[in-house]
Amino acid sequence: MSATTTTTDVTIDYLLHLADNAVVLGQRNAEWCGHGPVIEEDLAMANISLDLIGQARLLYQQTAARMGGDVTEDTLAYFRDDTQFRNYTLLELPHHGPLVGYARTDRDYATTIVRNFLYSALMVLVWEALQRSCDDELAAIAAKSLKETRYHLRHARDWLVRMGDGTDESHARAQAALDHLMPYTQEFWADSPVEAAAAAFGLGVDVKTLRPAWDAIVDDALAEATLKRSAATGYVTQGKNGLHSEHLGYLLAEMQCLARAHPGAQW
Amino acid sequence: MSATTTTTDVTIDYLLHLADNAVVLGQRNAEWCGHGPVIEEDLAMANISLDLIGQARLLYQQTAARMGGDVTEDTLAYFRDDTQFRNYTLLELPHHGPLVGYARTDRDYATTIVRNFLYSALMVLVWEALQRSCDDELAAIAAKSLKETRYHLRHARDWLVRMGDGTDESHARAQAALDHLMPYTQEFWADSPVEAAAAAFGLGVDVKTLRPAWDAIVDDALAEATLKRSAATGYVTQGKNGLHSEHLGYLLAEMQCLARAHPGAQW
Amino acid sequence: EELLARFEARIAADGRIEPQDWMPEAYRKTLIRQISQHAHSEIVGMLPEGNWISRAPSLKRKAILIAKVQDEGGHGQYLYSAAETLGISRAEMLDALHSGRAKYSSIFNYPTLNWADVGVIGWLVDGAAIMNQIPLCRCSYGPYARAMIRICKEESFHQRQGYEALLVMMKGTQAQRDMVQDAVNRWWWKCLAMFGPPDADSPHTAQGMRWGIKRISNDELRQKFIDATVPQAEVLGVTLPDPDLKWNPERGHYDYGQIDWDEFWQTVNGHGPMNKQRLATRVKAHNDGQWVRDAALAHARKQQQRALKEAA
Amino acid sequence: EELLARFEARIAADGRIEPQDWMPEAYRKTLIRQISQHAHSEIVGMLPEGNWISRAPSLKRKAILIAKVQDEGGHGQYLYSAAETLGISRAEMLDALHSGRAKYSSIFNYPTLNWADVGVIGWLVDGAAIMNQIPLCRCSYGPYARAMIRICKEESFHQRQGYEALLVMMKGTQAQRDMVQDAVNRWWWKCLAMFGPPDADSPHTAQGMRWGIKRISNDELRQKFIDATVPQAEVLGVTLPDPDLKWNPERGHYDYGQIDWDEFWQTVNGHGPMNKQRLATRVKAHNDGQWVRDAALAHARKQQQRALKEAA
Repeated sequence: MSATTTTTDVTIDYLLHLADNAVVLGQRNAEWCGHGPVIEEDLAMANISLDLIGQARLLYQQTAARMGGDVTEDTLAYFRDDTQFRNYTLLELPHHGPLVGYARTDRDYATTIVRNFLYSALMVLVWEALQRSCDDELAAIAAKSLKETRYHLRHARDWLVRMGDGTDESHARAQAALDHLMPYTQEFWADSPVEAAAAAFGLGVDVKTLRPAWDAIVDDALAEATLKRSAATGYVTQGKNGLHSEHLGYLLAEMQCLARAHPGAQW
Repeated sequence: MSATTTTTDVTIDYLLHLADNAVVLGQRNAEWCGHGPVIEEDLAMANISLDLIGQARLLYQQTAARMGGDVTEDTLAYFRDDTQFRNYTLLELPHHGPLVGYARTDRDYATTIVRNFLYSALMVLVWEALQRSCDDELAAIAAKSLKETRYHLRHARDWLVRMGDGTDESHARAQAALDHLMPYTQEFWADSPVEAAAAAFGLGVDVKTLRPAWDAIVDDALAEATLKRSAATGYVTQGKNGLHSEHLGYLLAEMQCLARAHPGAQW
Repeated sequence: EELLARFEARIAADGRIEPQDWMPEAYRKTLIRQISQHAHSEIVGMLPEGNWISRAPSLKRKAILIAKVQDEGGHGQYLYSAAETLGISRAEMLDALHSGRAKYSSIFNYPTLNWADVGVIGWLVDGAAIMNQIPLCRCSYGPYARAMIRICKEESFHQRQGYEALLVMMKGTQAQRDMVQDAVNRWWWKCLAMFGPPDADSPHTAQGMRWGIKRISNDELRQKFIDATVPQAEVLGVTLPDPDLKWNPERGHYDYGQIDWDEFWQTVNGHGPMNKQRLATRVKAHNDGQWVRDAALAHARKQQQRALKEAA
Repeated sequence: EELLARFEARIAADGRIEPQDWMPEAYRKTLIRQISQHAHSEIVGMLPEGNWISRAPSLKRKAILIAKVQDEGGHGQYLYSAAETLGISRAEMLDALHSGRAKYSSIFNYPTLNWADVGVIGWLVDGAAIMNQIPLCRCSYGPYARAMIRICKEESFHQRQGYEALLVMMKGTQAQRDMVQDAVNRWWWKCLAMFGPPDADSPHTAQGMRWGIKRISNDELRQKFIDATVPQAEVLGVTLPDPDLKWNPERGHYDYGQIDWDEFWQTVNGHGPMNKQRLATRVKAHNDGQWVRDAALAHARKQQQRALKEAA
């Protein structure tokens, strides 16, 4: 963070972090459309994805307004490279266990549910706090997003409990997904100059202060799901600071291919 | 084929068909690199892929030379859309059974082997005939490619026999792959104005005349593999005429993403 | 006999049959076949458009497309519920789909090859579906009629959205216009075939008409669709790929060319470009999801047992 | 005793030990560990670069990359063969890898995040590997020494290709230059750590030296690598991300900053960014390939039985 960084720069970077989270997870969840385990879950994933894309649009629109020039929600989503994305690494992972970027395997619904649970448990707290942001537009987006995210959390939590306290297979799959994904939650609490600056002037929230509340949500759900809380240790990912996994490049290649093949076109 | 079509146009379209076949199958086979069933097969697939990419380069270079202007092997491979590709549909399919374009599942080596067998059985005949093309450059590429393709055919045939005459599981997988892919071979013999025109003036080969020889290669191998020849019936795909499956768009999105993100860059 | 007479009288008076009412077995079977086939079509129909969600070229279009595909899933859901009122379970219907005994609309056995396909499916495929479905809003079986009212309303919305997306593309670059024309070329004839074989060859029509399940013939609906669509194509600026298409002032309708019924029957009979892929994808989703459904059931049972224990 | 004396004399005279020769059990074990670890590194090392094959930005670079990754697989193959001469099977070695008992070079536990990573891996990672490996061409164990001669030749070729690819990118657009600098920033320190812990903390060095398996210490090799690389970086026009890096005329070497050994050990001990992903991918490939290997075995057995029957 250089001395010349203005609050506008921080606001832009902070909004991008929130928007990139929403668009990347929205993109992932929508992959289930037509492939879900039961129609109701196709609908639920579509719904969650729609909410997230909607959040991303509002946040990118705010960002674009502050950047000025020709920037639009779509230039931000479609014409930035992976190193410019500021989403949590957790959200870009494919719907399966740990494999390299160009491996191929079946999608696993337990991975999807556990990720949505871990992330929405954080975001209900983040949006709640951001309702009090000094930025009125962000506060308004937070209020709207909070309602949606409460539903996402309830949906994921209900399934986490069903899986954990369901069959032996579902328990094992949920536990494996938790073991795989929990280390990525370390990134939530990791230092980020943008988050620190945004919290400092009342735009953002100091995520570290939310940790006890997040722990309580997680522990409570895991207890009900009869799952063991996996260690969140080891490598701390840095997606929110622009250092991603091998997966984001593929996700964006697909997401952006058509828009980039027709630069400047209106849709 | 309009009356104004010149032999240069036909030559360009015919070379593109051959080149697109090679690049698309080369791209698919290389996906096994690091994921093969045994190191020797990683090496074999890499080798086949290298030969195919090499063939594609020579063919695209010839095409580019005849098109003139700024056209290069790379603009042809990286800056054409899927509807402009003229490869057989068979070659763009992912390494698994019949699923829609955005399904995800494990790669299946039986699909890979059966495809390589069906295609290289055709191409040894095509290259052999094209050694007598009236186009000296194409005849030279054919002579080189024939040697490589004989190896590809031997490799695929050996594995087809091992799988068919191996375990119950491998037999079932090979048969399923054959049942899945055989209908796509109808496209080999389907009408194509470009192929007809190319054959007419001695540039290309009338693929239909190769069918008995192809049948003999296939029947002989299937007999040794104790596999049942699946029916080649139903829908006749039209990739060579530019009408593809849902899979090519994804293949090209990945293959072209980096080149298209940096138009005009040299690598 | 008296029951049958009362049933027929109610139909003749344009009254509604409700689940608790007596109905002839053949009526019940016909409805189950038709409603479940319609439900399957909605579910399978999620796949061709779902293919473009990840690549939608703007966030607005991505959101519209997700919402649309979601609506299709929702339609499938109500239609399965409507069929369940006739005494069949969703599991039985899905089993019939997955084993190939039940059909779904053959239009979904074609691939979606460029982004404009999404708009063209909205405009033409949904347009044709609405033509087929509007008369069903007055169908004699109450739950089906009510489901169709809701579905038709949403489908009309999708149709307008599809058409609007195409208008924007046609005002865009040459590449965008080419995509639209390419999509129209591929889908036009297939949409005409959606109304089913010519009346002369259509086996189910007569009985369906008598029972108030079907109310307008295939050929009439097809003509209505063409008459409504040609002016829309003109506004859009696309060419419908039929050289024989022209206004016939004597008939007061557009004349049109020969539909390739061989291609239609080949696809209906399982040999279209995507029949295997569509069905195998649904079967895979169902099989891959078995453990998830099992988990929900097992958990519900555990919950119930715990509640019983506490109550005891 | 006499055998040991003869063995030690041969080593002292810089002679070669061959598979049929007597050798101390500890020497055999050390070699098996080192050669199989080296083989595993080649195989796992296919994954980071393999990640870019499908997206290589020109057909020429795609071909070069496929050939390179193929060479790595080939190196793995000869090294497994060299280790097999010491009385261990490939299956045992793979099992040790897949169960986490055997290690592979920790450098492959980092992701490849942009196309320039491919060039930088060639230039820096292969460059560091060659520094480590050239002394092994004179290693006391014959089959390993001969494998290393071939491998070093190919690795040098890869290193030049990687450097050449970076030169082209640095002469290109600003975006290309940024990619190269980003890749250098991410890989530089990790490459310095490839030479292993400082000599003071390195447990295997002394014995390895005495047995003619290791011939130059970690710190000497690291210094040699830095001294060779700094001028190459200058020609390329990239900044090596070490503010303390500068020529020390008294030492006749470049001074350099502190390596983050905590990060190194964390990754070695399984907690790098890609440890799980790399290993799980290899395990999956092996497990998914079981039926293929089984088929080959079953077919070979059938062939053999048929041959025996015919002979009888």
